[in-house]
Amino acid sequence: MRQLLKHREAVTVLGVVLLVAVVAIVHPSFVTGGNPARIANSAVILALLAAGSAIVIMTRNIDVSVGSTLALSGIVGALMLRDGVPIPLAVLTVLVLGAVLGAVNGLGVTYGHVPSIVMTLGTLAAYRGISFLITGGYSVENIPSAYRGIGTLELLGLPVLVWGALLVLVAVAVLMSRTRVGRHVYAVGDNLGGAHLIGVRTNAVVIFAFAASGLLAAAAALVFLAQIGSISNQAGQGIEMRAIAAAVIGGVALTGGVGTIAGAVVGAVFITTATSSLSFLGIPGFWADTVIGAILLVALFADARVRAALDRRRLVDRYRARHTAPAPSLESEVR
Amino acid sequence: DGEGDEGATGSGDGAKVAFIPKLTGVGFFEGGGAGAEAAGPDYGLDVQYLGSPEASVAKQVELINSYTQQGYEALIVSSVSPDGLCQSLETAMEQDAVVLTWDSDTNPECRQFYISQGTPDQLGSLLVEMVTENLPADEEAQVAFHYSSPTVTDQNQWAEVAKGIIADDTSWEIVDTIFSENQTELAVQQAEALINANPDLKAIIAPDANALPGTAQALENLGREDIILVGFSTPNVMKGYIENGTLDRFALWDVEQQGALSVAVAAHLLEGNELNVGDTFEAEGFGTLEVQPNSVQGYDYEADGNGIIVMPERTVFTAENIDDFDF
Amino acid sequence: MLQNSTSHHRREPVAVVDGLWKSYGGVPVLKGVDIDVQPGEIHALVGGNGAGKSTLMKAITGVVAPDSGRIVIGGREVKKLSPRAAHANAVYMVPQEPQLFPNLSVLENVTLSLGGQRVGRRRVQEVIDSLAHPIDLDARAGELSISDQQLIELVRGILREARLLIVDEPTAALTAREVDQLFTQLRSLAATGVGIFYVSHRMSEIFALCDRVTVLRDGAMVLQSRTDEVSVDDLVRAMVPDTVRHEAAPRARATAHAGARPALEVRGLTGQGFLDVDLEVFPGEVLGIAGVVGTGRTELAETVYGLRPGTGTVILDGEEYADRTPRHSLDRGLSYVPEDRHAHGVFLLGTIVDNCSSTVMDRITRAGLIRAELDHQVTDRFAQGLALQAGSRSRKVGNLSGGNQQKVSLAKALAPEPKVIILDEPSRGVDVAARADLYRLVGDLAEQGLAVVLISSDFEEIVELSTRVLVMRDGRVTGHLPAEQITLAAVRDGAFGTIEEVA
Amino acid sequence: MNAVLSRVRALPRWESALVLVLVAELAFFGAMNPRFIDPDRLLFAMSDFVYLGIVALPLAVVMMTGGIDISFGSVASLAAIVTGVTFQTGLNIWLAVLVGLLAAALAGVVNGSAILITGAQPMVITLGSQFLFAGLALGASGLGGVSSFEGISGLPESFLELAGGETLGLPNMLVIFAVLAVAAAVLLGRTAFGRQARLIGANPQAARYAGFRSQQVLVSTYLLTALAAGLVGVLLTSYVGSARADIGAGLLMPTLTLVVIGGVSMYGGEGSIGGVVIATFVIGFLQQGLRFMGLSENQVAVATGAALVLVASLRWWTGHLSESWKNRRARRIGDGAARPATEGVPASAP
Ligand SMILES: Nc1ncnc2c1ncn2[C@@H]1O[C@H](COP(=O)(O)OP(=O)(O)OP(=O)(O)O)[C@@H](O)[C@H]1O
Ligand SMILES: Nc1ncnc2c1ncn2[C@@H]1O[C@H](COP(=O)(O)OP(=O)(O)OP(=O)(O)O)[C@@H](O)[C@H]1O
Ligand SMILES: [Mg+2]
Ligand SMILES: [Mg+2]
Repeated sequence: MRQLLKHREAVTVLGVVLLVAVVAIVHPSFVTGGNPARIANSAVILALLAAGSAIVIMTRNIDVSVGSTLALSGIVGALMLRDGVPIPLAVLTVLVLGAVLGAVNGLGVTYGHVPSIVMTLGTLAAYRGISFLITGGYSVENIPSAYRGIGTLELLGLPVLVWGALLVLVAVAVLMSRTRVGRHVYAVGDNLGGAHLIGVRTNAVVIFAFAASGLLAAAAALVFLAQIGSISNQAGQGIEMRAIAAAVIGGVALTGGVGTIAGAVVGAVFITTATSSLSFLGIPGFWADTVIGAILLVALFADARVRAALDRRRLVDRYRARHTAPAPSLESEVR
Repeated sequence: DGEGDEGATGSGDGAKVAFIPKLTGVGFFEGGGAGAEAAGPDYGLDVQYLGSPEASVAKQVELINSYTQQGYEALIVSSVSPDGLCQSLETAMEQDAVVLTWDSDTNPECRQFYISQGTPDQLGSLLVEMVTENLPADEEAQVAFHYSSPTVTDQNQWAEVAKGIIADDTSWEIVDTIFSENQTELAVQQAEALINANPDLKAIIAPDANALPGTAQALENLGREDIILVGFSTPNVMKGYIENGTLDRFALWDVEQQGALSVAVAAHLLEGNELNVGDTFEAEGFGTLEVQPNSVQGYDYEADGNGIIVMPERTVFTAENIDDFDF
Repeated sequence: MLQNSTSHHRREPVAVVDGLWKSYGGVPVLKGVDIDVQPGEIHALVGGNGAGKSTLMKAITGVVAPDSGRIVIGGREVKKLSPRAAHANAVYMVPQEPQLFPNLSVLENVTLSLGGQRVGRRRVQEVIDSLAHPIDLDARAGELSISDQQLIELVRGILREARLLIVDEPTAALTAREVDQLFTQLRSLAATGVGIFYVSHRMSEIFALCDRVTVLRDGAMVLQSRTDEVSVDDLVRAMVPDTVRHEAAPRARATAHAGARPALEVRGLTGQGFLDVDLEVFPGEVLGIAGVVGTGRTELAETVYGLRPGTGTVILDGEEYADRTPRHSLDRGLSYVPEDRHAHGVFLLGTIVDNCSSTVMDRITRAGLIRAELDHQVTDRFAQGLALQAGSRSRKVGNLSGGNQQKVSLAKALAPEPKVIILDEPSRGVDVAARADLYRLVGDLAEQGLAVVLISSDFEEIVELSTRVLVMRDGRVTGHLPAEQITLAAVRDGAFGTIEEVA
Repeated sequence: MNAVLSRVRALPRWESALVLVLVAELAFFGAMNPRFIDPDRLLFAMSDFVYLGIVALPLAVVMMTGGIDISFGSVASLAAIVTGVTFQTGLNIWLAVLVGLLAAALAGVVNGSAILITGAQPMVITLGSQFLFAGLALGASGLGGVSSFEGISGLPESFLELAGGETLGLPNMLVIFAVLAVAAAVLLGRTAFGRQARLIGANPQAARYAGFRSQQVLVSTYLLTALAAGLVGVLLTSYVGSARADIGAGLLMPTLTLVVIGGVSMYGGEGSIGGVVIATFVIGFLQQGLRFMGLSENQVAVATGAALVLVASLRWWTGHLSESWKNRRARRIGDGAARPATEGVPASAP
């Protein structure tokens, strides 16, 4: 199983490598100079959101409100920073707010018995509406340069934000793969009834997952503020679908219980790389959507092929192990 | 009894006016809305700034229909599409509502007057002029465009004019046009990719209130002060970038004034006055304005009570004057 | 210390249920049930399909909330019972349908949420080995056969240090050997003072294992007694007062068709998990395939039915059948009743009607539209034949009791009026009466010329129904018993390989 | 008549609840502003939202199979622009519409077969094709020699009548929706295709064992969704009088909302066309009513979101409460009747 999971991410990693290789052949500066670091920097927001979405998806729920959570928590943070609140306090508030906004989703899904797609569609609209009411529609500028400076700091050739995000993501990955609560997230997504039956606090786990997603969206908002330096109500609009796509491309199954944080992050890197490659491939912006769509479909297609081959291999091995006599030509799959 | 007060579209005491942006939540439109709403009481009008957070034709049609049905007496629209709103606007006109456009026009037959911030020629050439302040026209150089989307009307019109001028009058080469769909983070990321992919890039023209600050941020992130950046955006958003020298100049018109002027025109019409091409009228704070023919915007259509009112001036913001503005 | 606590428990029942009521949609399922279990006691709970056994057990573990009644566990009345609270009270239920986590490994499945207990890999392996054949601890649980899943569920139950253990039809998918090993385990648990509720439809097990038995009928307790004070007949009469007990084994009736052309013939078929299988079934015959769990019988059936790839020849009704798919199989008169009814057999979200007619869509439509009469006819025919629980045809199958779901699965396979039907563990979870119905039905169908392939790990069932028996072991056919040689001992020996190559 | 009555009584709980909500909101908004409830207004205001319902119908079927399609907005754009470009080349407008629908159908086949071939989750596949089709729509406008921001206008009056006109005093848009709703209801409820689609969603494995032609069914559902999306693209083109490459851009979330509020499970197997139809009106009138009360679009969004969540939560809680009420009553009745006596051998309680 572990092996297979590793394979699964390896496929996405392979996709990224291939994509980078192709673009680098067309335009070598794609992989030279500061460009890889820049891509990494661009991927941070999506990666954090994808990780959050992945946790929720693993519980067999879905969170389409992450974009709005990003906007609302980011706007609150921006207002605090602008008005001179000390940075650590502002950061803490943003993170707590994000977790709370996420937990609201979780509460609605568990105790309110609202299907997660409905709940988060609701908060998708509501949170963005609230940010609008807070700002009156204007974007928030004049974030102190002390904070914005974080966005340009570098360490060992990579922006500190990338290091920070990596640290957070590794922590989340460890949480999900090595701890009890992580196991419980998988269990709940895999078989809610079964998890309930063996005494897992399923409601708490679901609320935790949504809160984690909100927290990571807030973390993404912090990155947003540092990188972009201002925030408007439009911030993060439509990004939820990209985050979900990133998670799924990285091997997180929408049916719950399957996938890893690492996979989701690699999925985010894949999407960002694809988007970034257009200028290098000399593709006019006019054709951007077409090309991104095509890249995604080709990637999924290739992924499906690799996965099918792996599954077949595994099946054959399995039966071969059961019978010492070799199973003749069972490679062909019956539909 | 709803029918009763519809006929009484006269003196405009408390008449309801809808001032509609392409989308809400963008400083530019909020500014216009604020100007319009503030001007309402001056003319005894109940002006409301109403719009959808997303820029889509279907949504705008739905809103316009709804306001018409609710009995608004004037609609002032920044249209997301030149002809998509025509049927609903015509319905509104049939019900005796005053129909104006601002910022982004529809086809002229679908409205009465267009309160223009400048013709595409004016704005397109302004873009190129701002670049030539730092980059001589006869120098061989790579330039790129960055704005919201290939489907918005006004920005594409300006860009087309600007591209025409660049092709005809300069030695510059346009290497790319990128779009960021009104998303700030995408604007930064796409601009960064653009700059890295074209190391010899000399100038970026960003006639979009979201693309301009995004590109400025990208330049700042990459530490590329050598690239010339111009475009259209609101001064508050750009103040920081002007101050730290990321860009030297950008332009806009006073959008609050544009909102106010639109309301002034609406009030004038609601009072029962007629306006025709060549007429002049007084608007407080704007002096005397003349109604110009649709042809200034490149249309053939001519009709009574139909034309374009161009705002007298556009502002180029630089370090010197930016502190004088707050919107 | 241990001595003390057991003697203490002996005075105090492990669990007492008092006047328990539970309804679904206003229809009472439990009508004031009183039941208790003492420390060290194995208490059997029997009753027809839908009698409310599982519901009662679920109420005790807090999975369903009763409408009224008292539940006392370890001397303390528990209100607001939830599975979590049940665990805190050392109550554990092995559910009727395995509730594993398909995407987690076997090991994770067993060790997840064991509370404070630390259980190592070794210990898990030990318990598995003591119950059954070795199971790969790193396999995904979803890939296990249903019987292995059931075993893993039992392992979970055994590893938990429960004071009240509930096992809901644990043996439905197990063969004799596993059952024996399970009994050993349960007895030794009971010896340490654990109270056990044991739900089963197999009468022999109840007398072999249990101290006391309670019979539920339509949600009410109709009999409670020590097992040594009642007989099988008493129990069956209490459960189903007015069923005609089936008489002679149907085997006697059906051999007449031998000599005709085989309805199904398999030559040199090799596939996933089985090698070089030859077999033929004649119309009117019931060909039993016996074997222990995991010998590849299900794979064989699925390959013939067209769900898995395989090489070799399949001949249906004299014609070679090469392009095997389920659709073609159904069109050509071959049906299959899968062993895992939840995963493969029924649509839990669909109604009874939806399910029964799902294999005969073409026949219930006229001019492209489904005709309700035809649709209902299909259902009614089998609802009666199988004594499918009364009530609306539009009930969701997910809300039926386990046994009734099995009947739906059967009805679905019979609806296309096949010439050959492969039954894979058909009586899993089916009550005594329904089992009799099922056997009668199989007999009748065989008599009318249907060829039946019966895959079962229940050797008694094989012996009772089959006109001929194939024994499979490790993916190969290792034995062949003609009608006159079919005895329990022969089947068992063949399956377990105690005797090499039965005739 | 009796048949109709029994139908009404047979309406599942969720649909009945939606009908109640609809009546309540019409009454409320009507009381707040009589202009709102003006029948003529009400009738013609429907054109502003029923097109969402047109895609929601087949989308509901897709979701009942356990799939999802998020590319339909782009398909609508594609169909619209292909129609426009074809018309510009001088073809008859109705032939052009046919070509547009053909493009949509093609898009549907691409979706369906990509999902089958890759076995990947429909959400990501259609996310990819959402970009692809939107890009192709832009491309088509470029190939047609129109700048994509201008759109193609000058469409004949007869075509503008398609969405803007009326039939028998009813707005065409509503008539088309009604016809398609009936068709969809028959398709889902009365045909083998519909039943199989729902059962595939309930348990794809069991569907395989039952010999369903699952692949054909699945591809068909995506094809139908794309066709409906194409139709909506054409209708919107007619409604706004211009063919644009971004006409379907805002369709996704509102349409998904309709389907979900209509009671379709995201995991497949459950849902009805009736629910989706009623939800179309519930949400459409809710938003109009809020606008009539002078709420800004943001406030409307917040209120709609809150209403969404509230209604969905009430759905569960009312069900739960009525169930436990029924069960308590069953208990009271049952208690009155004598408890069946325990037979024979005495219970051995200590
Ligand atoms: N969730 C539910 N909703 C509605 N009815 C239900 C539900 N669960 C069970 N029932 C009904 O309750 C009754 C008792 O079911 P239960 O599962 O307890 O039977 P059982 O005695 O375990 O039968 P079996 O031997 O077949 O497992 C049945 O009539 C069943 O249809
Ligand atoms: N799709 C699959 N992928 C991997 N392994 C599988 C798959 N299907 C079955 N197996 C393995 O094959 C083993 C045999 O299971 P199965 O129940 O099919 O055997 P069987 O001989 O039919 O059992 P029985 O004799 O009880 O019918 C299972 O333990 C399972 O691990
Ligand atoms: Mg049961
Ligand atoms: Mg088997």
